[in-house]
Amino acid sequence: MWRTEPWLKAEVPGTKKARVLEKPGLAASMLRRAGRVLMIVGHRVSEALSSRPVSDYVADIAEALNAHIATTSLAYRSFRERGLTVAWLSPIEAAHRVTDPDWMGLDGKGCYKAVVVMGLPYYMSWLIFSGLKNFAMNVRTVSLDRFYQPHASWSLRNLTTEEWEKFLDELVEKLKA
Amino acid sequence: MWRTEPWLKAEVPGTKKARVLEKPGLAASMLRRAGRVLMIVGHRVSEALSSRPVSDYVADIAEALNAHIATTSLAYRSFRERGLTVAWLSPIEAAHRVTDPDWMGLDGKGCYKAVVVMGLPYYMSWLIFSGLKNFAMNVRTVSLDRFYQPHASWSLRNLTTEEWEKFLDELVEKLKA
Amino acid sequence: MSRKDLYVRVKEAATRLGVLKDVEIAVDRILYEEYEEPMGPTPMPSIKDLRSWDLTLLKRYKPFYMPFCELCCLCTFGKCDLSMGKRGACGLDMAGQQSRIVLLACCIGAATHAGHAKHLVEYLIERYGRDCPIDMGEGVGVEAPITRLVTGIRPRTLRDLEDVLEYVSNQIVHLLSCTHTGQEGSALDFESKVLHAGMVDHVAMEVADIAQISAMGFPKSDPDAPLVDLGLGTIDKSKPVIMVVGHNVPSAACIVDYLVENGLLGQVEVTGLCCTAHDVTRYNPKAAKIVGPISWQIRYIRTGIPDVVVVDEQCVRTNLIEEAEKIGAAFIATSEKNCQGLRDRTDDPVDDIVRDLIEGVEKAVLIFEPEKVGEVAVRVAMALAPKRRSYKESKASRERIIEYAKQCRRCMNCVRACPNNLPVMDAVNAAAKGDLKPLAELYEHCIGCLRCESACIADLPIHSLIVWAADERFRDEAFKVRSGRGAIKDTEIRAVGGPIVFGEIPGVVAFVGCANYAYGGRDIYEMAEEFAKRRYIVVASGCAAMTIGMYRDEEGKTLYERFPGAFDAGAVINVGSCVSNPHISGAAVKIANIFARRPLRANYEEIADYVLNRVGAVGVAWGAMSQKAASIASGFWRLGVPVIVGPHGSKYRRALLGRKDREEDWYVYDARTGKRVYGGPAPEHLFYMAENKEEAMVMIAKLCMRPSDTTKGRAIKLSHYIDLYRRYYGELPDDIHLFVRTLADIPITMKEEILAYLKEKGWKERPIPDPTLLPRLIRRRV
Amino acid sequence: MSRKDLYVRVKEAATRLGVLKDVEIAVDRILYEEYEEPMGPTPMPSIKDLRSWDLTLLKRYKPFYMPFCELCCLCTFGKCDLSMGKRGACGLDMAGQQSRIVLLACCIGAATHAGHAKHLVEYLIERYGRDCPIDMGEGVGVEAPITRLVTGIRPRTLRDLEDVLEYVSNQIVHLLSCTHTGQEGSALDFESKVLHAGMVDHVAMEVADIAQISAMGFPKSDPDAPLVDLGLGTIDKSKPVIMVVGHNVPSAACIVDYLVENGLLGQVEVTGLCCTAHDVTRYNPKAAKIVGPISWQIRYIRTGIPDVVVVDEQCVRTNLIEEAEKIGAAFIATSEKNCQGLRDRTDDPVDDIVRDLIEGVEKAVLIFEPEKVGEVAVRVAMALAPKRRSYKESKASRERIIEYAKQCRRCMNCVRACPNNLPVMDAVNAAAKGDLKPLAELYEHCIGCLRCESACIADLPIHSLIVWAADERFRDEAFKVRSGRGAIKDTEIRAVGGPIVFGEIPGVVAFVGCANYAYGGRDIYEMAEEFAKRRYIVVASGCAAMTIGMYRDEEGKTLYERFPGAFDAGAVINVGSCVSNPHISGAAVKIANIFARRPLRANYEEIADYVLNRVGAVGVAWGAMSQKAASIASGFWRLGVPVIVGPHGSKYRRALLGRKDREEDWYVYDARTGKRVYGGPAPEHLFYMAENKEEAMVMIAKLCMRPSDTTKGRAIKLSHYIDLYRRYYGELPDDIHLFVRTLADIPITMKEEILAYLKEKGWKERPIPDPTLLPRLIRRRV
Ligand code: SF4
Ligand code: SF4
Ligand code: SF4
Ligand code: SF4
Ligand code: SF4
Ligand code: SF4
Ligand code: SF4
Ligand code: SF4
Repeated sequence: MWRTEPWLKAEVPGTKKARVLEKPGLAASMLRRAGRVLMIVGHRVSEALSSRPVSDYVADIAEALNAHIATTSLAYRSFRERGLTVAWLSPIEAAHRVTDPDWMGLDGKGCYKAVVVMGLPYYMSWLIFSGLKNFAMNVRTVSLDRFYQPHASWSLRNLTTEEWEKFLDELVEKLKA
Repeated sequence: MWRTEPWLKAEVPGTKKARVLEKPGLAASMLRRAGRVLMIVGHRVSEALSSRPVSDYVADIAEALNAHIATTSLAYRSFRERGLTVAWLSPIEAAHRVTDPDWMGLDGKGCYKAVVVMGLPYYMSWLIFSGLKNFAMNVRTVSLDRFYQPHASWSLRNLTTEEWEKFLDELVEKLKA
Repeated sequence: MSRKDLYVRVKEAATRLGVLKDVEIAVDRILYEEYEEPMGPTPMPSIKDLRSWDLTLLKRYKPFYMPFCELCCLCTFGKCDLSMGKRGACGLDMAGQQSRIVLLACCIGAATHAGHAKHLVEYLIERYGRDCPIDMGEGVGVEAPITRLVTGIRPRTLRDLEDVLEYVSNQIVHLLSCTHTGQEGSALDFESKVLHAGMVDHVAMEVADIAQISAMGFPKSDPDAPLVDLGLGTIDKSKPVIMVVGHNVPSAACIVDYLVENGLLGQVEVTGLCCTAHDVTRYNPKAAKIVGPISWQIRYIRTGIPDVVVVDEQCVRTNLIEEAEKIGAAFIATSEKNCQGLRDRTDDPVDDIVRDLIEGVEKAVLIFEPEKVGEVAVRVAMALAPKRRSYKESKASRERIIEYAKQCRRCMNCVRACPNNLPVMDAVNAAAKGDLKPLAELYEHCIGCLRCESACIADLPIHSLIVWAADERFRDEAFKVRSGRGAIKDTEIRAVGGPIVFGEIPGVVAFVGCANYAYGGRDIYEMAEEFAKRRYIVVASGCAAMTIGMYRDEEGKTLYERFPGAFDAGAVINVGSCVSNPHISGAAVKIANIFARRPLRANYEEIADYVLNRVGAVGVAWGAMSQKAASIASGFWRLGVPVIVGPHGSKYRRALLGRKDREEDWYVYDARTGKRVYGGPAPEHLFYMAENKEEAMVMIAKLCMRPSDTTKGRAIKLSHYIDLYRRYYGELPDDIHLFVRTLADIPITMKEEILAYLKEKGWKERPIPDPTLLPRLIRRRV
Repeated sequence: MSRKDLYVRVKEAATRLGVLKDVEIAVDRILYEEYEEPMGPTPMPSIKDLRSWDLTLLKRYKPFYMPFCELCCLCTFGKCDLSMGKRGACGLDMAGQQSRIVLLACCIGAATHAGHAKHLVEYLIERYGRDCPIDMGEGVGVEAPITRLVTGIRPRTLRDLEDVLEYVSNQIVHLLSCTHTGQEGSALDFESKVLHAGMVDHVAMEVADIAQISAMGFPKSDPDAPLVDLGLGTIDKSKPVIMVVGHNVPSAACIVDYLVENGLLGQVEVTGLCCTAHDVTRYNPKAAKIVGPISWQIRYIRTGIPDVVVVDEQCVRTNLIEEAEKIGAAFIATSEKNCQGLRDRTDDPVDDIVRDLIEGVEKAVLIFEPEKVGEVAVRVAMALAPKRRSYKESKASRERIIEYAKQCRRCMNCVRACPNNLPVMDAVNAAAKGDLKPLAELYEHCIGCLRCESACIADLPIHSLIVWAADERFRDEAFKVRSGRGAIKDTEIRAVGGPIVFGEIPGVVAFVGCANYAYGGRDIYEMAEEFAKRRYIVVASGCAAMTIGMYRDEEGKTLYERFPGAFDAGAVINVGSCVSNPHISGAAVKIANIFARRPLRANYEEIADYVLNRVGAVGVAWGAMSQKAASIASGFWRLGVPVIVGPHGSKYRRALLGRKDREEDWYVYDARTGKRVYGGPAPEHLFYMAENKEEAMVMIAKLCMRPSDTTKGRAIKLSHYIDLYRRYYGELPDDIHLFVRTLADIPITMKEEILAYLKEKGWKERPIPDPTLLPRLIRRRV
């Protein structure tokens, strides 16, 4: 039950809630089909999971999807080092730009069809998803954090750290496959 | 999905939602075990289902459970005629009294352990359940209307009229058994 | 008497500051001695000054909270989950939060009237001068009962009203500040503040209405105010048509002025909704017509008939601008409260604005100057009307309805969005099969909110389908409503004060508020008719006053044509717009003051105690919707007048309920002896949501009883109560023993039956008190 | 100069009304000629008067809405689902609704300050007289920059402030009325009203602070205001202890007065939280100590140390009364805004109240008279202290913590209730196993909201467990904060105006607002330290001013001990409580007026245009929580000062963001030529939520840039920006080309690197404009 409730219990959403990404494989194919993807990445991706930090997964996903990254986290450096398209652009600004259908993205080549969010404080993601849901209705939004994000189009369930790590491992694997 | 959403879509509840009464049999045994029951009944019980009006079901249920009825609907007369314990007491007043642990009920013999609501406008039930949920925390509340009432302790799913009629038929049957 | 901005030139004057020479002085107050009534105990009361009265009321009438939302998101600590005993990050609990939101709503309501009053008084001063006298007509000595009662000010001219409003504004600011995170924690204290907000709201409304009545020549307490046209069927659509919506009449009045001044009266239809409609017909009953209440906005505009839509403030659908554009009508916004993102054209020449609107260079403009609005609206309407023929004549064909209906995808969104849970989808699907009747049947129950359309995945104009299906009925709506008469005369009060207080007139029933009816408008019409026939005094205002005029008897007559307009038994009275409501509360106050000679000035508590215990008045806001309605109701409560709302009123999220089963709650002091004596559950509730019409009717009759009723009066009231109850429920009510105090209270025609019942209940006679809740009013202690 | 209630006796006077004889006149305004500055274009602006400025700002800084709730339940048509393009029953859409809620919040915020100011001014007038002069100290000619700017009034005495507040109240009422159902439909117009609310809020705050500074002798613009004690460790708990919480200082001041008058100073500890703490130490820095910001309320009270808890208004936890009872402390409520359902004892003899509290007949009382509060609080504290030893000495043992922790049922409710998502459950479970460290580590990040406890199914005192686990750290908190200095002197402005406008002082960074920190208070301390070291002018107020004082450097010194308090490069200044914020906005205004000689009086638009384009100031409300914080921020925006909030600030539900990638958004007029020229994205945003501290630091540096920066100034500002960016992100920022206008803008030490970068970007030199957004300020058109 609590698995698909907002992680912060009181952050109850409205009438439409995120579909749950159950299987890494389906998530991978959904993301692969999503079109141009922007990843909005917060400072919590510096968190270390048992084998490597979350930011490594972010980089892997971005690499596999050819996704761009907007972040102001200290992980910025590592993304640069990985040769990814990354901009120093805060979550709030990045989301704001996504609501503008004329925004041509970080590379000026076209608007994003999907936004993946990771590593922000839970409530901040919640609000950013809410903004995108209501003001960027054509953009698919995806949360890959370990908490259910009701305002995204797609979200994981509330997971334990171990479950989440496993999900990310498999996701990356499928994406690379 | 929509089956366990609030029927009026926007009437989104908080963090705790009614459990769904799936089977008439379980509903019957839950109600039978509930203790002293007050039924709060609105004017919509005059609605005619294919074989008989909803008020007939109300009377059957009250009879089987030895439940009391509070109503200001025109069905009042028929409840009296059936020899039930019924008071001309509006939904809002009845609910208010239920929040008072010292209220000794319509017969002065003790407080109610459970409240069943039927036949009010959807939103009015919604609010009354909300009032009871928060200010009569020890009282079990049950909706037997054909719509999901998230603030009740127990509620039916959103049903079609036919499904609802079938449920009520079976419920009455089980209660009488 | 109070005066502002009166300039005096003084050669030399001795002051506390020393000698002033050759200064110009602007005078604030000239302290006349001519207001002879001594100042009462609570002039301009602050939040705390009437708190003990509030707590007295709230001890008897307990709040029952029904959280409309269990969360709070008012600060960045949130969202906080307050459900089931939890507290927010600020410490607030659920009862506190609900009462806080009620306070917030009432602050918004009171601010809306206060802001309106302020703008209106400023405008009238500009136009008619600060010295324009307050004149409520012949036979009115107490021109502003609420203002005098609350502030101690007796307003003589418009300028005096500014002082009154200064008090009002300050109180609203203080009250609003109480809703800030991290202060009040007691629900009862929030409720006390709610009552304070309601009280100052009545002051604000009174100021607004006496200002416009005085300066603009509205009917002055006139029982014979003219009948005006009501309904779409009264509009001559061959003429240019202007639609005005809102609550602040200056722009609408200037439209009428422009017509009069330019000899165009009769050539242009001025048609209104909501309170601006009431008020423009009070200004000139011949020049304007009322289309209907708030819920008629969309059905009216979608007829395509209006050429120009003029909106001011309050209860105006926020996206009328889009609807106007769809029918090619010009749109004029006139209030800083409602700017719609438009360019401000106030300082542009009229010719330019008119040209731009006619040529469609701009389809909508913002003009803050009423006179300019008047000219622009009329000229544009006259120019556009011929071009807009096609819109006006468009009538939906049966075929078109069916064609639309066929696109339905059965998603249920419409039903699940409809506040009245109307079977929209089924009706649409019947239409798809050629049967339009189910759609047409929704007409009466539809409040025109468009939520069904907004939710429809097939983008169907569902509300239009309903109105089209009921096309004939809608087009033929042609009724009469008596133009708002304004206040009740002192002479009328003198005549009926005794009968009301003694109970021979069984009660005053006020139908007020908005058109958010759960089951259509007919309920409220039937209630009004019933109580008028029973010779209660029936009073109405706002949208309710329109609705009760929209039905006819078998002879084709509306209530206003059938019943007289004087404040007396069997009357049906329209006092006017929403801001006219204080004439109703004011009438109760005047009964205490003029009939019973209780001191009025700044004497709130005593008067409220009088009204609660002696004046059998009840408000019915059957379709109450707004924050204003919330604050208006709380103003009635503090004064001791109970209010009944319809089912949607439960969304106000708390009732104030008496417990007739708790004998100890109903003791009063006998003012003659000081003894605590049982007064009976009268009035039984202060704020009550009825689930259905029959319940409401019974409750109205019941809530008119008062502890002070004479035996004759009580017998009359009881007979109405019992009669209504028996009509619907087939037997005697089960609480008669609580209301029969002596044998003489028993209605003569029901004597035996009731006696038998009383015997069964072990009833005993009780004395009839001289009731009060205020120990200080006890005259002699035993 | 404006005067109220000045009575003049006139024998005979000719007036517009005729000849008056022998009347007493109360004078409203004496029109002196001595305020020589001519009235500007917008005295006492109404909602619409500055609308065009707002729309100019909003065109560049676009709202980005993040609905915190997708529903609306503000009227009985609701709930309405506004998500994904749907409209409510009143026609409102999601953007409209979000901006409407923002407006509601700002109205609450402004009303809170206005109500506070009104009560305070009334109290001070009663105590010090209407003629008590406004005196902001030596070197301050412009005593009330915001008031003069907005209203055109130059206040001389307390009485003049009443006129100012009348304007403020009226505007708040009008603004609040705009939130009523069925009016405004344009989000941009709602935003314009938000800006108006913010502006009048700054007026209200200024009035409150200059009144208390003048009448109560607070430090008058004093750079060397005394250092006062801060933190639990400074309290001598062997003495009787009084705890004051809130924002309205009179009661706290009267406690101090009573101590002084009765020779008790030093015998009783007066300890405060929130703004009352700031203000009581401004009143008497020796007599009172500051415990900490809002989030310290519970941890402090649960130490058991306070003997008497005195609460006034705002930011007071609403159920402190319960917490006080738990520790056997007496509780005194003092404000009509916060009555807690208590009996009003104001009119009872002090002896009776004291006796009842000591004997526990009543554990909590309500007293509206500050003098009475002063005496009661002190006497009760002295009597209770000896009896309450056991509470004060209770210290949680390791065993007790573990015992509690063992009762955890692993329901996760605590984690899922914690606004900061702290790993509470894991920490509790570690404690159960004997490891208290994880619990202790939460101390820094816990905001003391108690939501974890409220949600805990095992009823564990979780917050207390955290504080107990960090017991030593908490008990040892002993810091210094400079007492609130009040305004900035004209002389200081004259000295730094040039360096600020020309950019040699890289910016003014104001740390304001509440303690709702996402990751603890250290962030804001580190930011303040960083910018002080970089010789920005660092200013602070309210809870933020306390937090930045709660950390030490290696030498054990707090920021206030390390950096000077004069308004100059490298300063760390505490202006005072929340109502002192207008000294910060006022400093910006004074730069325009005193340094740049722009006319001040009623000249809002020009001054705001000046500040936006020339004064490199930025506000940081890292833990902003309240509705007041919302309105304070909007007051800064309208004046052209950007504000950064922390992550929780996203719950304010909208940002105002510039788009540096849209070149067309950044054109300004060159006032010299009238040409539209590129001014660069400076400041880039108006309201911005940072996700992390590093981002905030970079953004602070960036938002200090202004189009008018001289090349030298721009080079300095750029070097800080680039340096900070590089420190955290290891390279050059990617938008330097937008900020380098000429080669001379390039920081000399980074020249080559930057040139290479610019070349890559195809950068070209652009002229440095004399920037303005107001066409009317163009001096000569080409
Ligand atoms: S006002 Fe109180 S209950 Fe509401 S969000 Fe803020 S802390 Fe929570
Ligand atoms: S417009 Fe009428 S039918 Fe549609 S949702 Fe509103 S009330 Fe229901
Ligand atoms: S919302 Fe539209 S498509 Fe859906 S059932 Fe109703 S009418 Fe049909
Ligand atoms: S009655 Fe209600 S809806 Fe009608 S005009 Fe008045 S406030 Fe508006
Ligand atoms: S104010 Fe508008 S959106 Fe909100 S509940 Fe009322 S009708 Fe719906
Ligand atoms: S008191 Fe501290 S740990 Fe508990 S919910 Fe609040 S912030 Fe989290
Ligand atoms: S809420 Fe209480 S019982 Fe539940 S996990 Fe947290 S500490 Fe344990
Ligand atoms: S800074 Fe915020 S929390 Fe602190 S006292 Fe001021 S408003 Fe309250």
